[in-house]
Amino acid sequence: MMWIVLAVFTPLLGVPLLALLPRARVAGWVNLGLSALSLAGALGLAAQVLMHGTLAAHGFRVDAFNVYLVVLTAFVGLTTAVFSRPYMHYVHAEEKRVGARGMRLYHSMYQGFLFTMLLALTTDNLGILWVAVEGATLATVLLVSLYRTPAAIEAAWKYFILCGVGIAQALFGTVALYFAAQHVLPAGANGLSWSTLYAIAPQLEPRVMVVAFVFLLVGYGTKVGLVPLHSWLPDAHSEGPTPMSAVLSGLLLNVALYAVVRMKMLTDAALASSATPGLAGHLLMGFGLLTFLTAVISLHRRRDIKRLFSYSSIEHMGLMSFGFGVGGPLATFAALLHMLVHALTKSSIFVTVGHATHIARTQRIERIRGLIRTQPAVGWGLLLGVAAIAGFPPFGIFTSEFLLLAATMQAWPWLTPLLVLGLVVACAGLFRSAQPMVFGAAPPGQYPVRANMLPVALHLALVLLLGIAIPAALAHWLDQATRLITGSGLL
Amino acid sequence: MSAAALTLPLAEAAVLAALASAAVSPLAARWPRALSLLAFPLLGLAAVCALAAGTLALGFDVAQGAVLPLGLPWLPWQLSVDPLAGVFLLMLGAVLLPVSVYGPGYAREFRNGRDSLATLGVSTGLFVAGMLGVLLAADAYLFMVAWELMSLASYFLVCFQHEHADHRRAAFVYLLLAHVAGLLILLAFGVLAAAGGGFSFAAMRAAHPDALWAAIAFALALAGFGAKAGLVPLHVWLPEAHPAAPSHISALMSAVMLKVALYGFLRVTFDLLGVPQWGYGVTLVVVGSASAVLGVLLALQQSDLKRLLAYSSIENLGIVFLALGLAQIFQAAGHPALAALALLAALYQALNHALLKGLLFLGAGAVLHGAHTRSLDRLGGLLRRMPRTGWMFLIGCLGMAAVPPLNGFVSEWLTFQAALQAWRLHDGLLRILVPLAAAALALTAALAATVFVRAYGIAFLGRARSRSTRHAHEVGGGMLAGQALLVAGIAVAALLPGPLLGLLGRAALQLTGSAPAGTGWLWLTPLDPATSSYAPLPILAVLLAVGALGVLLLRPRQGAAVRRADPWDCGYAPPTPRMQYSAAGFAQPQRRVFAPAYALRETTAADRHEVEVGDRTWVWLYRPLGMLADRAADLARRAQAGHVRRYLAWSLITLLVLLWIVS
Amino acid sequence: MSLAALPLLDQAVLVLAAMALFSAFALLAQSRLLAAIHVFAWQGLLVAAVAALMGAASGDVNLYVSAAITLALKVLLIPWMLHRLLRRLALERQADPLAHPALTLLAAAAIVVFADWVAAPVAQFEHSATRNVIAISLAVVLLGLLMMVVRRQALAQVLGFMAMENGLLLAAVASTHGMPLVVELGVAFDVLVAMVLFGVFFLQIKDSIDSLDVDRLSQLSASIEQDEEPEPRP
Amino acid sequence: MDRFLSLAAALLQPLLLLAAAPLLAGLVRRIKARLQNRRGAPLLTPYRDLRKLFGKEAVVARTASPLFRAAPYVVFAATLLAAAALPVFSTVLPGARIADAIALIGLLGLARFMLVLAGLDAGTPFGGMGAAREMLVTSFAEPALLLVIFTLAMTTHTTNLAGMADATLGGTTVLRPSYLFALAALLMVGVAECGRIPVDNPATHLELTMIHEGMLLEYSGRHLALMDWAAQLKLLLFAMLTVDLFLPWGLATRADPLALLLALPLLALKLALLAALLAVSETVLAKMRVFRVPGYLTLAFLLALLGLLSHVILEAAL
Repeated sequence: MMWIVLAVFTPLLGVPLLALLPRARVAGWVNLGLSALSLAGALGLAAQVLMHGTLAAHGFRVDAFNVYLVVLTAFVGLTTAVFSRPYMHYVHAEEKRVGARGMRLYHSMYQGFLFTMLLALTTDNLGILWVAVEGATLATVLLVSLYRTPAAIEAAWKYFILCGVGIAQALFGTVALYFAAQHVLPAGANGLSWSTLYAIAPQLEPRVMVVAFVFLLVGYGTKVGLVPLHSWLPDAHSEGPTPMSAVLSGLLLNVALYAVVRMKMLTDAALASSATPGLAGHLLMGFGLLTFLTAVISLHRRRDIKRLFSYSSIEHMGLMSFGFGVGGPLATFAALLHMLVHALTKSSIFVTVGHATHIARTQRIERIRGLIRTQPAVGWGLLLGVAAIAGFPPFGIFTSEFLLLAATMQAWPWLTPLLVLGLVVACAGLFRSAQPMVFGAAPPGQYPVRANMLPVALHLALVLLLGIAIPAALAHWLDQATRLITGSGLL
Repeated sequence: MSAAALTLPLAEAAVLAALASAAVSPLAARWPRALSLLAFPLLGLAAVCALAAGTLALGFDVAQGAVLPLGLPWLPWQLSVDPLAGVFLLMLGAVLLPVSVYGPGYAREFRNGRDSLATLGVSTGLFVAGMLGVLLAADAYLFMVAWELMSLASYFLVCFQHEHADHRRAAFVYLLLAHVAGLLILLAFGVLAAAGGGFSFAAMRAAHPDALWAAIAFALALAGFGAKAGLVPLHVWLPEAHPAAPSHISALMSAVMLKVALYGFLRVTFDLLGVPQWGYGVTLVVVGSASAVLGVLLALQQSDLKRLLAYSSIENLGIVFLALGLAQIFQAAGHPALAALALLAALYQALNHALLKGLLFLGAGAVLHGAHTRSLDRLGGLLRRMPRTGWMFLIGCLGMAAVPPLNGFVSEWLTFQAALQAWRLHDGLLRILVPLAAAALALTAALAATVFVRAYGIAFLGRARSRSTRHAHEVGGGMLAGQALLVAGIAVAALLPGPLLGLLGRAALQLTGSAPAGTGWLWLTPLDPATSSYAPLPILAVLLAVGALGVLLLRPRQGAAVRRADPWDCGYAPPTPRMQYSAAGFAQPQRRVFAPAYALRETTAADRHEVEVGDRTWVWLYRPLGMLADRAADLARRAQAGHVRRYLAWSLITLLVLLWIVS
Repeated sequence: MSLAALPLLDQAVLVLAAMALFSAFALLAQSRLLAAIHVFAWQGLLVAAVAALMGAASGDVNLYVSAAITLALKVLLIPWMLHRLLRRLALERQADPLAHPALTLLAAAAIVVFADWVAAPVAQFEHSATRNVIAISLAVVLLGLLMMVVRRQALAQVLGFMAMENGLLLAAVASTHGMPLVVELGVAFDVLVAMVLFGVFFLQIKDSIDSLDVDRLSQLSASIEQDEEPEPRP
Repeated sequence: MDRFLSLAAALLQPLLLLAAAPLLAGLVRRIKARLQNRRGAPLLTPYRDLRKLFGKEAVVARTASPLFRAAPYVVFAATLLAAAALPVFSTVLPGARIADAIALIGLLGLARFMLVLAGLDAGTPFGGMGAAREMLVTSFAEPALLLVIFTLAMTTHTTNLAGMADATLGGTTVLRPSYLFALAALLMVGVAECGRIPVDNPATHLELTMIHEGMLLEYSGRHLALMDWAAQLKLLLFAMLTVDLFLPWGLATRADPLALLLALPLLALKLALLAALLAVSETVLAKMRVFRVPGYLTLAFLLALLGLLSHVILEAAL
């Protein structure tokens, strides 16, 4: 329990603390320290779960499915904090784009965001989950408009409105779920506790569950960035400060997807005996495929580097949704693994992109040139990151895509050509933009910046490791999670 | 323990050595000599290990396997080595060793350039490790990892000198097609795994997918490996990428990487897929002939030495696949002996191409090093300025032109012998098709001779066409030694085909269940002496004897009665280098005759006539695809119009539609 | 069962729900912002009343709480804040006429039918008399969304958003006698914060594009991203 | 006795051809002269020319590389070796095993390769011109020749020349359409390969029309002698090829002296006939312009292909 408190509520503590802390320079360090504490808590939690299995108490539930996401969230939170300290200092002190108040807001909301993420992951109560996800929007929306440029404000507004609407729909779904539960549960039982619901899921009324799932899917799907609900995502990523983009891509999308999958588990159980048992899966697959294909096409002819990579995030979210939709142990395992590696890779890419934009002093792709000459570390970071995200081994994303393709080949062989086509188009789109940025002669007047590539190296090393050999403990977790979701494991 | 037991350990040692070479290369950033003192020697070590492992695997006909504690929890990486892998280990080692000798000298000129030596070393090491990994992999997952590692590393090598725009473009095209190939192969494995219920090759071998899925797997494998092997129409990356890479890398890519693709294809089609189909054979024959003819026709028109070599690689791989098609046909028709013969022809052709093309690319590198240009129209008369390189290059050209007593002729001869057994087939279509393929092969051979006469004559003979060429100098000892090693290899392959074929026969035995007879050390009689026989050693002996006799008899009576004079100028002004036949002029007649095969653009100005010979596949296939992608991108962008209300509308519509669907 | 057979309280609930639905229409059609805010307040009041009545009917304390929260938030606090914003932005006289009023209302009617059709299976195994309120609440939610689609005024969009919230509340109240308290509080808190943030944004948007017309917030459209430069950052 | 005789004969064959080569060239020239109502040079002129050239000093262009001087020996040796593959009066001699048709074509290829390189070596326009044209000719002629061989190989199931002749002699004489096509193709190819009218004119003195002579333009003395001799040998070789493949009758299938003795005059007769045929054709035909040569050669290639196909379609099916 204490681990949970340490992991989840340390950031909450940080919110007022950093809001009041005047010195931006110190705030950076405090931010880092708090994230580190939270990570420590998450690791302790992980160890506990590894030893004693699922832990459910006081309205929290930590099982194999969310424990590795908790660790991931805390980890990415920390590394991004490491990156954001010098980055935001540069923005604050050199570029003068953010004032002291802005910095306070930024650091405080950064912790607030982490808190909502961790809360959403660990809570057992679907209502709280909803509150937390909505809270995440509220925490980040002001950060998106941190720079106060018209573009930033516009992006933030769209983000706010669209996610608000989506989340409202999710609430309706939650209500419907509660409604269905009330007819099965005895009075007084907590009809929003996921554990309870999962226990009685088979008895839930299918017709209600279907409607509920649709609302939940559209609602949380908006936050996942499923096409056609994705429109907010590129704007929010491209206009906010880069560390925000990193955590948005790396964490928020994952958590939203996590919510969707939890709901899918309930729906599947409820519909098992109905006329359309696989409905939830099929919806998810359809959304996933549509998202994936739209995103890969959108990767072409981009002008803004951050938009480019936000579309790549959409693409991968589509792949994961597709994987969860396909169902079955192999596909689910692949999707779970993909959540992990994508978060790591994408956040590392955004870190690199942050440095790159500082080197070139613009986000316009055609003005970023010859990074590998100006600052080899950044250039290679970007190149390797892109190679990893495009699915080249020995990076981990290849592993998950390999498994996903294999699973699809077994379950829906005729969909594999679409996936492959998409992957090729994606690779083309990414490299046709990334290669000119990395290679070639550097334009005159482009100088290296003080960059901390530690997070990038760390993330890419982890992704590499996952591509070469998955540690036994992690494999065990993922397998447990697979069992949890599909009922059967691989190991 | 017996020598045979060492096979797999040796192969693993080779991989480790390659990885070690990659690991030490970063030192070169601080200490440039690290490359020549550590990285390349380690590569040489890897080559020796590979050679030894390959020889053992073939010699003792071993089949060993091992499981690594890596990979997925339920799918650990599996290694194995068998005669088939042995053949390609042999090739890899035979080319890698010279390259590792040649490399330091060639890399020296990058030392004070801006391109990082560390990158070169690391990528080379990983590249080699990837190729070795592909050869040793015994499960689809490790295979794919190694395969893509190979592609990625070679991509870095292609855009090593990335300040040239065309190198960047080449690298992009290469990477893209490599990715396409990789995914297609992945799908092929997916099909096999779905049938066999496992990703280990053993499981796939055991399972037999039904006809439709088998055909799909075959098509996917052909497209995937074919793209990497440079089969038409997926060959476009090859002539771009090979010239862009540093020459010793070009040698590796052209001589070894294409063979690794060939290995993969053999592994999937002949080993894993099992049941042979004459339909597969026909496909292979057609694709192979097309690649051979188109490749040689385009090679004939190139004015860039390395591009020319690259196109000739396409031609050679085409011939190899043609022979594979014959093997598949004979196997399906129930003539395992003939299948083995055709397969041997293919393997031998591959081996020869590896040695010859390795030598030629190293030679081209030497030319680039000595004369600082690759363009035939700026070269000339190098034989007198770079004699050693020149004579070795001549050997390479003779081999490529497939004239006896060189090795190129042996494999061509074997292919013809296999094709001429078509009369044993019963199916009418095949009986016509196979001779037609032989005809295409004959045409290819003749044109190939033209290609290399042209290349050698223009580059090494005649008079220098530019200042830089006039001041060309012979390259250093290491680079010469590298080429010399390959020449030695070529000599063995040319003069002792019997024993070599005996070794390769093990692989043929593994795949076709039959090994050809009569591969004595002197006489090569693959079928039976009455049918056909070939003996390179006597031929060479007689040639030398007659030549020597002639020199002896005709030794001038008094002193050296050879007078030097100006060449004949028909009584007008003495000829200048510019009056020599140009590369474009030499190939002009063929350009006329085979015009349909080219995308020609001729421009005649007042004083000069310029010709651009393009590849039609670009015009017909790739440009449209690119435009299609951009169209789609614009369409997708229009959906992202930027009005928040429209986005909200999307949300509403989605919700309603879904509700409607489920209700 | 027939309407007449229902207890008076339930009948009253149905009447109020119907009025809530009507208020949603009114909100959709009302072009003057000031009036729209008032309508919104009334809608909140109706929802609160429904909650209270059902509390009376079922004797569920929970419902009184949510009624109180709604009253405080939706009837008093938020309308008041909107008022202040309106004054600060000098938008009292501002009108935001619909492009195609007839069409919009037609669509709204269609949506109500659709909502009923969707909610029918959900409702039919609920045995309390107020089951059809679910359909109403769904309609209110969708109408709120529709309003956000058709209104160009940022402030009007916020009203739509809040109307959706009302619909949700109505649904929660009618179908499940309110959510657990902690959730109710959490939702209320979120809504409040959201409202504050909206206020902040109005000011930011106002001084960035000097209007609250969301259609002018379209410079991020990808077509621009394609061709021209975004203007340099300050 | 028998063994010794046959061994001697095996060694004799190529030497005999070598000796006879200039004679054939002279014969053709002579007959041509007669057809043009000239008296013409005596039959033995080619021998005298060779002797004269061997005696002269060799002049080598300043621009030429060592390859230039090595080439004549390689060309000569390769052509001779190719000729050695031909059965002259018997099919059962030892060394018949090296009589592989494809190897023969390969050796001719080697000779041509060096010849063309030598042509390019001096770096003069005419050498290049000759080289380019030669390669154009061969890039059609060689495949056509191969196809001819294939046609016979498919019929006789061997690529060994002696074996082919044996098969033709052994079997009952049948009229094969494929053979007709093949023969026609072989003749056309032979004319082209040996640089005779209408493709090339061995007697020309105008550089611009030269193909073979163009490449030899820089040669003199013993080098030229070797090249010329090799060329004459090549002409004889093609004649022999025609004889061995299509009218081998008279060729001894056993190694007994009588048969061998009988074979020789028959062979001489056949060769003389071919020479006459060539002479006539050269008199009645005019040399065609170079860019019409591809058409001519494509026709040859087509004929050869037709031969192969008609074999597959009409004969093998039986």
